[in-house]
Amino acid sequence: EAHALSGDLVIFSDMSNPAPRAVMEGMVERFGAMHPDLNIELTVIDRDAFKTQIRNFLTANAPDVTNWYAANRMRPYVKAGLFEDVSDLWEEPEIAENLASTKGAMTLDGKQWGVAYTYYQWGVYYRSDIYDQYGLSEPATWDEEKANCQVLLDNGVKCYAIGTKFLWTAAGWFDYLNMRTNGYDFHAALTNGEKSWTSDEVRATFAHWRELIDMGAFVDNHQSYSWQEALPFIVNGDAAAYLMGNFAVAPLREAGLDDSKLDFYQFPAINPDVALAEDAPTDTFHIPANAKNKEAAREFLRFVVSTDNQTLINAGDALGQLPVNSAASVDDDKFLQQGFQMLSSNSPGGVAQFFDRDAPAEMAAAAMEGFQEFMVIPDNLDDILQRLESARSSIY
Amino acid sequence: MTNAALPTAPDTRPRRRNAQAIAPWLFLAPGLLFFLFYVIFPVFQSFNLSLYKWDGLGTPEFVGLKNYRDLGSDRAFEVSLWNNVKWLVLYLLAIPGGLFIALFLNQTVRGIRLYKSLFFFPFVISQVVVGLVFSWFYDPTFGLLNVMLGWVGLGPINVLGDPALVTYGIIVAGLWPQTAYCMILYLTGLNAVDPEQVEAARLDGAKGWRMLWYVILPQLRPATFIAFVVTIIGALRSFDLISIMTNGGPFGSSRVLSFYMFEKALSEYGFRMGYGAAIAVVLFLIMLVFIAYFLWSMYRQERPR
Amino acid sequence: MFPTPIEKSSRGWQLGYQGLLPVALIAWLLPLIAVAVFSMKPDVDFTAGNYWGVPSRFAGFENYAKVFFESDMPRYLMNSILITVPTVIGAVALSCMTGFALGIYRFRSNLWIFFMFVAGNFVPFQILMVPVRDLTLGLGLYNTKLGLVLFHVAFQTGFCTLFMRNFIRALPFELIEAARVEGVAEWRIFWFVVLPLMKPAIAALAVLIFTFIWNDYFWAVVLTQGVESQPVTAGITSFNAQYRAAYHLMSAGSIVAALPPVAMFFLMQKHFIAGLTLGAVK
Amino acid sequence: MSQVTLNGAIKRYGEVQVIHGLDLAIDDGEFCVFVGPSGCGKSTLLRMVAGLEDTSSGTIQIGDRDVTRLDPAERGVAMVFQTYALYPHMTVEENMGFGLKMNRHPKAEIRAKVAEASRILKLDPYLKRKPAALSGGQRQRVSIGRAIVRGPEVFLFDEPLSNLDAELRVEMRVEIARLHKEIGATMIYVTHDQVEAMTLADKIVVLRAGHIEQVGAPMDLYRNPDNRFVAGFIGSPAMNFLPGTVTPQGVTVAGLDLTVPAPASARPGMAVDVGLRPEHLTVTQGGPLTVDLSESLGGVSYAHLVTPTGEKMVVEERGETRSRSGDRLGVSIAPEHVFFFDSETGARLR
Amino acid sequence: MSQVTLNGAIKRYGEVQVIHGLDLAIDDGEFCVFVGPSGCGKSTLLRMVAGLEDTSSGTIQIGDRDVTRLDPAERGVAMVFQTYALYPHMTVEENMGFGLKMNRHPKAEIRAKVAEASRILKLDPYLKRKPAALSGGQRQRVSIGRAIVRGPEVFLFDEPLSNLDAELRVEMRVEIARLHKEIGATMIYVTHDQVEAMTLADKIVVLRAGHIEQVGAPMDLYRNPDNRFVAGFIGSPAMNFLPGTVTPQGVTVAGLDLTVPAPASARPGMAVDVGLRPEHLTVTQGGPLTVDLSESLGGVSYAHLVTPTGEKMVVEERGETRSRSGDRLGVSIAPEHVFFFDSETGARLR
Ligand SMILES: Nc1ncnc2c1ncn2[C@@H]1O[C@H](COP(=O)(O)OP(=O)(O)OP(=O)(O)O)[C@@H](O)[C@H]1O
Ligand SMILES: Nc1ncnc2c1ncn2[C@@H]1O[C@H](COP(=O)(O)OP(=O)(O)OP(=O)(O)O)[C@@H](O)[C@H]1O
Ligand SMILES: [Mg+2]
Ligand SMILES: [Mg+2]
Repeated sequence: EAHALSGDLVIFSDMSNPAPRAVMEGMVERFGAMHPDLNIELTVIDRDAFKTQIRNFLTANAPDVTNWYAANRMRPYVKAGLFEDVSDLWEEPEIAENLASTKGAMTLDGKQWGVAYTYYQWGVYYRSDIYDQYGLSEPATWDEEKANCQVLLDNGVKCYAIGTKFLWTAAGWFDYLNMRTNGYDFHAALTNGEKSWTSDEVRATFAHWRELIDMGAFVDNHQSYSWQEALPFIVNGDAAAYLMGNFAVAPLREAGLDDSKLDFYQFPAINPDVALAEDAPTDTFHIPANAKNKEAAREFLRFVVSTDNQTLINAGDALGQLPVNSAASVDDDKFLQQGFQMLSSNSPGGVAQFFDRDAPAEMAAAAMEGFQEFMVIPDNLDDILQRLESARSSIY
Repeated sequence: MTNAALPTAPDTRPRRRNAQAIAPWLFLAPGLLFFLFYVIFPVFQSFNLSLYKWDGLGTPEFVGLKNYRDLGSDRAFEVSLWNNVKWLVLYLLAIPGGLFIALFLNQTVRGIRLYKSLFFFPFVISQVVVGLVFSWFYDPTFGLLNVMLGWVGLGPINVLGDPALVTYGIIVAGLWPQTAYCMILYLTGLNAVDPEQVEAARLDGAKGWRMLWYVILPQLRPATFIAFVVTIIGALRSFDLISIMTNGGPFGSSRVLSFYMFEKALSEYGFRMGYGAAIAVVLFLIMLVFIAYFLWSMYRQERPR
Repeated sequence: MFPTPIEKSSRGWQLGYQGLLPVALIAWLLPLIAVAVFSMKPDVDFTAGNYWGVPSRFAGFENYAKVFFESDMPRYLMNSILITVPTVIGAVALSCMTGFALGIYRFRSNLWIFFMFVAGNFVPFQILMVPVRDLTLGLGLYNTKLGLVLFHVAFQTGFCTLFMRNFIRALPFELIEAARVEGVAEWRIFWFVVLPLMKPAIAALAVLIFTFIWNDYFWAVVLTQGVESQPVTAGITSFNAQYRAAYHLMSAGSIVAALPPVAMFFLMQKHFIAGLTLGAVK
Repeated sequence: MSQVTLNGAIKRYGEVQVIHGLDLAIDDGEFCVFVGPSGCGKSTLLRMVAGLEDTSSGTIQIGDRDVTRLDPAERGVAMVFQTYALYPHMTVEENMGFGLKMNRHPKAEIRAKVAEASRILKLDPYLKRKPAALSGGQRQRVSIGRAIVRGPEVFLFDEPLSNLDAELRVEMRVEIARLHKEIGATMIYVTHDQVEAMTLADKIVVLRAGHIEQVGAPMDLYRNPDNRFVAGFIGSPAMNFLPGTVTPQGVTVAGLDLTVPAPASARPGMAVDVGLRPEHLTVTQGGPLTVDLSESLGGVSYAHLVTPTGEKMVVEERGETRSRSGDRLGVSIAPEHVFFFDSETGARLR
Repeated sequence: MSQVTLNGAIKRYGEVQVIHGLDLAIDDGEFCVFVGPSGCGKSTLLRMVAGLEDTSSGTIQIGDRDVTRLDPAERGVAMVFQTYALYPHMTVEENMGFGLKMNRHPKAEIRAKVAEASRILKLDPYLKRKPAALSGGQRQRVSIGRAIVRGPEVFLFDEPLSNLDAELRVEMRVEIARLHKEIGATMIYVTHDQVEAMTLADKIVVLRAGHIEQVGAPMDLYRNPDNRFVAGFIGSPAMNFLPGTVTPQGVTVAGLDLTVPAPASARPGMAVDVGLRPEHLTVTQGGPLTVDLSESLGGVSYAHLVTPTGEKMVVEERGETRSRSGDRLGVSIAPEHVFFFDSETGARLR
């Protein structure tokens, strides 16, 4: 490399689950090996706690590098001038060429404010052995989906595991149902506050959702579980499928579901008139505006998105997700391959970040609470939508 | 004009002896400054902040009473307020509960000291742990509660997942340590009951409940008063349990003001500092009623001196 | 004594009472016993659905070993100690002085200052949250143990002052007067006469504050954020996030977190109970 | 009929026996006072009669009923405590009526009885007050009123006046005497105050370490104590005891130049304690004794004397001549006022 | 030189004045006792001398120094409290040496002074004990020792014996008298105990409601009270007061069949109170008085009499003949023992 880095490099990371944590620690180790004079301090903060704490440390004791999320989710910090403009990095050819696909998600006000390091598909992870047992196959349409579900229910197996204690998992369902019912553009407009929550389109989305709820497709008492706490339903075969991000694969595998028992399918089409669109949240690294060692921080960002590193960290035995660097290779892992396929060739409608990254925080909070309430007491729908609509009018 | 020399009136004002006039302030200074700085001023800052709109990052924007007006139409606030009322009322059950256990344990059999301490145990444990323990107890799939309900042919119920039950479920968890607290207060109160009065009452033919009601309880008034105060404070401060057990859910049905304000001000999707401050102010005003009551009764005690 | 001492009742009652005590105790502590048992189960018990039964084998050592050697728990515990101990010392020191000033001297604003401490002590601390957080941020003490300690010291001073002042009030005032007549300087009266007499109150208060601070969760969440400064109450949540659904480890973790105040309680039982009543019922 | 009879009453606390099989009969309407040094078991005995302490062995009868195993409330006794034991949260009226209320007497009856008692004790102006708003003497009156209202057969008093100041104590003492005359019930009264015992009692019971030393009317005990303990205990200032030797001529008191006729039961050579009450001694100018200190109280003064052998004694002086510190005196005494006790057993020698 | 002089000393608590401009001179080495009813201001006055209470107006001198505005420490006084006020965490030795230690006296000097004081008070065996391990009397001795060690010019005592039991009180009283003789310092002593006042004082100051009623030597006050209040206050049992009328023949005492020579200053027709001390009255059998109650204390007994006009009086009886309740008696008295007071002002008529 050009010249040696020195001093301290402080990194705050939210990669607190076991697999991501190992990846983060590995990166630090390798980066440190490359820059022996650099003293790297890594602080891993619980992923949920991180979301509230980022505000404090960005203003108070900023690290040199921090994790965060793309799109709307970074807007408050950009607006408050707490993230460093890294457009210069994006002009470097290696990054400009290889990371083009995530440039949009990192851009606000025409500038880039960080780099992505991974993204991952969402979709339905299911127990292929159970499907086989009841002679089911991956559904492609809403009707097939419901038919499969009915069979499972008749056999005493819930169709879907879900844990909505922390609300956002329900938003995944809403994202998919809404994008399948009304299409990506409507969904984007809705999260942008441009569409009414009491519109017929939104009602149609909820009507589809309700079909599943009325069937009893979801596990009971989901409001009491976090997403991890709902995993045992899948593991134990009490539920057959889980709409979730690819990060769910690692713990499921660890719990003993090998590839012969676990498989993946794309969320089925509902309205044939709309193009399929997917959620693919992008996780990012940023340099806080108050960072002290920005030179080393930039170097670290370059390192993170470098081709080799991307291949390495997104591998099935590491993060098990998709690399943002187009020159990197996607791991041979079955789920990554499927996801990569899906996102690159079967998502004509578009790729959304995720509900709470696309909608402003206050709206996301209100809406996700509504989703959970709907899943528990579907009859409250009118009331919920009224509330969301009035929230929309005050928030945007 | 008669200019007769008046006898010079003696200095009637006693000179404050210096050491005794200054000493209290020197002793007070560090504690007082700390307390003003960290507790008293912040209260007023919160009052002030509640008139602003502020996301904690940019510059606050003065909005007058808007935050309070918004509270008026905020359903979540209404739910929180209502839940706070439930907390206030039901938490008081800790007082008779504590009294009952205290009466049960107020004996002098072998090992009773150990029993008393063990009964007091829940109070020493962090509410975080209590919250965890009770969430497992309530757990809809394996929780002991449903196992026990099963024995009597009831259930299963999902206490923490049911918006109608969740607050009560958390209150029960809170009552556990709080009852232990009241129990110890009453145990010491019972210790201080004048034995001669009990004997006098015994000679007067008072027994059992009548003795308790007419003679013992009136003497336990100081203990009851403190139990009342700490229970009210506990009820209004309740945060840890809610945060651990439900995080306010399901869909906000177990929030109370203290939790809601935290959520609004500092949680993942919050950072409406001004709004949070307004909630805190409301909570403070409720508390003020009790603080005033407490200070007033203390003032009455102090005055005879 | 009320109720009538059991030894005055019939043999049957006495036996019944003696028998009822342990039963009542077990029922009362059932949740805790469950956690204790959880922490000794191997994880297969949970996957096998044996939640409430007898552990299939004793796995206490490995569970606790895991907590101690494979998680951040030791660091959280250390943080808790580093937060709690200075707070106890600070709050007790400050309140000895304020309590002395308010308990001994007659001056016009005495009662009002005292009431201010009392009122501040009862404030729902949520109202302090935002300003204190900003203050701490402003002092550059956010996410430091010192920031947490300073706030705790200040806030606890309210309660401690109430406690100490009432205690000092109950001391015979003649002792101070005697010392004054003997020509002892005020601060020497504080140091040589009053402070030694406050030992029981100091002990009681120290134990009490120790538990309060050790068990604090709210301020830990508001003022700190990571393993380098968070105390164990906050740490346990991230610990639990890490070991979600590993109930045996969560239980072991919880017990480890709960142990110090419990140990404190048992060692200092007398002071503890004295503290609760001294400070309060006066 | 409400005499109180104890038969072989024994009280044990665990292993320790504090009352050693007492037999005692207190007649109906009698005023009986228990005296004795601190810890001798006065209170314990009283509380056994009240039923507040179990009787370990022996029986207690009130009237013709054996009450040994009865509840305090069923014994027909009322007790007045040293600390008054008033219910602080009730008014004077409620305090006095509480016992009747607990026994479900009709309201009108309670009112009448309280009115009667408060008339006797002159408590009318205070009926609506709480105890905290009363002086010590008034409180003690209320606690007596509470006892009266219940119309018990036996009144028990445990040092009822010891928390009052000197003046009030005198006043209340007279009041209790008057009360006894007026209602005529049996009363048992514990005190450590000489004056109370002497002035109130029909019968004094002197206790020591759980045993009865002597029972009798006050002046009987004063004139005719059975042993040195009782002699020293009754009478104020206390009796002087000087060592004496029995000689054929009589008893010589060392250092006092005094020989008095020996009692019948004394054998020559025997060592005896000679008891001389200060009020029976007459001072003569010039003699072997030195005045250490003379304390004048107005009408009377007490000279503290030292004998040549170093024994101390007190002599009462009245009238206008008072000795002064340093004076040298002699004393004389009428032989019938001299008491003799066996030095070893303390028993009176007659 | 350590006389104590008060000039127009006034004490106010807020609006309430409790000491009303007192003038008082206490000589060097004098033992001065303040007596008076509860709440009359005895303690307040003492504390003003000590400097524990500010003097609102007037001056206080000790020796030749005006100490009115000085700190307690600078006045050269030592105080002994009713509750002893010993430091419970220090040994007897440390308690006594504490004042010197705080004022940085050399260790050797402290040790010497403590040894000296403990010798005087016979405290040597207890020097290493904590106060909790001492009896009440020993504690009081330590607290006196603490005062002695500092070698003050003036000792102040506030009811030092009232927490002791009767026996110990007598003992300590004698000890204090001895101490005063031995060290000869000025002492001011507050008490409500007749006996203490009479036996200890060189000079008694009788206070009432913040005013001085009379100052004088004990027997002077007993024999020659200035007014009815002092007459009634000094002497035990208290003087009897009966209404009398001045006639040309003398003063006739209603219901008593008694006429005594009138004092010089009495005008005929004037209403006077006649004061008769119980110990000066002699009982005669048969007469207008009825015995209401007779209390016998052994050597002495007190008959409570009622005159035909309903007045009450007490008579002392000694010797073997004692009257009984219901007896009818007359009394006689030597004319020089009769006191007269103006019924309205209470002033003594001589
Ligand atoms: N609950 C008890 N357990 C053990 N011993 C006791 C108990 N109560 C009293 N005693 C003992 O019994 C003896 C008699 O006590 P009691 O109170 O009757 O004495 P007293 O004559 O009333 O003394 P005082 O004049 O001090 O009131 C004492 O030696 C006391 O120590
Ligand atoms: N701090 C105070 N504030 C107001 N009044 C006071 C205060 N202290 C004493 N007094 C009043 O001053 C008067 C004199 O009180 P002081 O204590 O000197 O009486 P005392 O003669 O010592 O009585 P006792 O014999 O009961 O000790 C009383 O009427 C009392 O009520
Ligand atoms: Mg007793
Ligand atoms: Mg006084």
